[in-house]
Amino acid sequence: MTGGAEQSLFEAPPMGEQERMVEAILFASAEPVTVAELAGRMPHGCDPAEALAYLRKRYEGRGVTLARVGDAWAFRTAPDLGHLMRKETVEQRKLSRAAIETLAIVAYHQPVTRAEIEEIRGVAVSRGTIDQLLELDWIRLGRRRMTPGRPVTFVVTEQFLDHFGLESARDLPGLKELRAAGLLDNRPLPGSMRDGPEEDESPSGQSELFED
Amino acid sequence: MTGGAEQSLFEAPPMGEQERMVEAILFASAEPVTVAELAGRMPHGCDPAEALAYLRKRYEGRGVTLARVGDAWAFRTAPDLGHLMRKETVEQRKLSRAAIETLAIVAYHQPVTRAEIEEIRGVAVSRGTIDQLLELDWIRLGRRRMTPGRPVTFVVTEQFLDHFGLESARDLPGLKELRAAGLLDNRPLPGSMRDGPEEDESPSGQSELFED
Amino acid sequence: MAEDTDEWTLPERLSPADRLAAEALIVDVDGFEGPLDLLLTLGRTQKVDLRRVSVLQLAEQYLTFVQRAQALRIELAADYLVMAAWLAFLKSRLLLPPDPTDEGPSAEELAAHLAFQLERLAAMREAAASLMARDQLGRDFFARGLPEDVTRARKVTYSATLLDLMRAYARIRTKDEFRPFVMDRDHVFTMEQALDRMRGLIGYAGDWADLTSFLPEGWGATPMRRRSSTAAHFAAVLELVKRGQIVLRQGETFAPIQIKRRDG
Repeated sequence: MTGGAEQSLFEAPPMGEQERMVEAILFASAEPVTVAELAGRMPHGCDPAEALAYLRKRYEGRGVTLARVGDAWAFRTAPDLGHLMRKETVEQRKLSRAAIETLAIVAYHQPVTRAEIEEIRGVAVSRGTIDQLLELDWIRLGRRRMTPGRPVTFVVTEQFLDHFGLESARDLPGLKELRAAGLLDNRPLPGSMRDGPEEDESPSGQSELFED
Repeated sequence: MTGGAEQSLFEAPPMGEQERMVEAILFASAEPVTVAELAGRMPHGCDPAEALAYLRKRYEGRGVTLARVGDAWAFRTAPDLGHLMRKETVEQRKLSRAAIETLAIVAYHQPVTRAEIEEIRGVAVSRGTIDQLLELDWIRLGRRRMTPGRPVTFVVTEQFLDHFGLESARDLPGLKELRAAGLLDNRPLPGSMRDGPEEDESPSGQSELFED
Repeated sequence: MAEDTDEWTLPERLSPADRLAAEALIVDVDGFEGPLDLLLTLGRTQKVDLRRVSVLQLAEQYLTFVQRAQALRIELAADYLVMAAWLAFLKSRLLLPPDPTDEGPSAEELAAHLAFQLERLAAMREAAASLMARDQLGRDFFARGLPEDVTRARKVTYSATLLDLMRAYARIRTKDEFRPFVMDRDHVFTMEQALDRMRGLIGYAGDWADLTSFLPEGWGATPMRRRSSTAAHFAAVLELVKRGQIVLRQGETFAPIQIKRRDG
């Protein structure tokens, strides 16, 4: 390689390009970035401080601004628009096992009464579980069952379908389809092989414990 | 309150302001935000779609660009600057060849049943393949096919579009050519009754999705 | 079907190069994802547009492959053999003049469908490749690294995925099929049971008698039941000795254990 070619290799990109680079790095970084760090990530010969100055100017008065945090830089929402950001702070929590099981039963068996849910789960359903699902707007009351006592039934809501990306509750896969998708094999419970597809390779039940 | 006062209360902010608001909201979120959600968070009377059009123009060629993902929008760094972002690169889960092919078949043939995937690949879909794609949130359940057995179908998700930088499933590479060549047709084996009579009521292949 | 079997033994019209290729394929049999994948690879060796691939030639190549594999005693999965049978049938139909009384699709239609399947699979592979070659989120382009949470208007949302839901349902619905890890009582004789029995029986053990003769009826039939009842009764006997109700003796190691009521 000749000296001339090397020279051009190290020539810094035009300032417009450098500005784009700083913009992208600051945008994607999870933390404010220092000038030194910018220089380390940009091609040789760049001047991140100058690029930052241009970028800062460009974002003046926009919805986001370039803010200095200590000796580092980050994009921040313009202070006057903070009120738009309230929705961003939601705390995600995993649904409890009781709740997800109850929800699954409602989805697969709707309309379903509380007694039926308990029968399928084999355990009492706490008041709070149903309340939580009602509050989440994932289940709602359906028609009363025309049986003695006229118990209320539960069905899933539009919000439920929306959350789980379903077009209708009928689109939920059946047991066979769950099995075909490998969803029934993920719990290595003792004795769970009995009906599993790998029947042939695993002895069933615990009787073999006592066999010779 | 008089009609006039109400009028002024509901007067939308100027378009420049709306553009700033959309910019701030999209910058603050890592996930794509739908137009409906934008409208819900902006003052009454705003037109986020128009603001988005202006904003998109403004960011053309910048280090960060406005990307459309289905009905939603998100800021993303320009792909040509990916090399600067090595620090942010997330370890991609290695997908098996079977999973990649299955993903492509779902994308190009959606809504597609498991049996159709198997027919196209000429081999059974191994356990875990669909599971993996569901877990990545790249495919989800579509409507059940109205054929005997009412099999579940699979379609691709917004996350899929977002991940591969597609505005919609219509923008899949080579889609038009494949369709023109008849390679997306659901063509049954001659003489087989399998898909015969219900052909008329069931949309075959991805036609319904991509029909104009 | 006589013609079919003849077809298998017809001299192969394969060039030496094809033969070598077929042999290379055999070594590689595990690398194929089923017969269609193999056929696609074979079709590509014809170096023509897949739409103009010679299905007859393809069938021959495939059948040669299967024969070689069998000669080399390579275990082929059933679907490879099903495909071989179907291709042998198709080949015979392609070679013979069409039978006007024959119903159903013609050999040409079947051949065209096979060519279509190959072309479609090839197209999907290309589509998959161009999909994966696209710029990808988190690799080539990036989302906001520092999503902002400006005001702490704490709102708890509960999340669950469809997969969680389906797994939960699968868990419930297969619960009945699980057997909790408990002893199978049908084949277990407990010490309490043995003690109850022995209490009633020791009255008759005035003389030395083998412990095995006290085992309940029907418990000597299977090894499992025999072992369980023997162990239970032995433990029960030890308990009775401890209480001073019986005495027990054994001539030597592994000799039968004998018991007798303790008089007085």
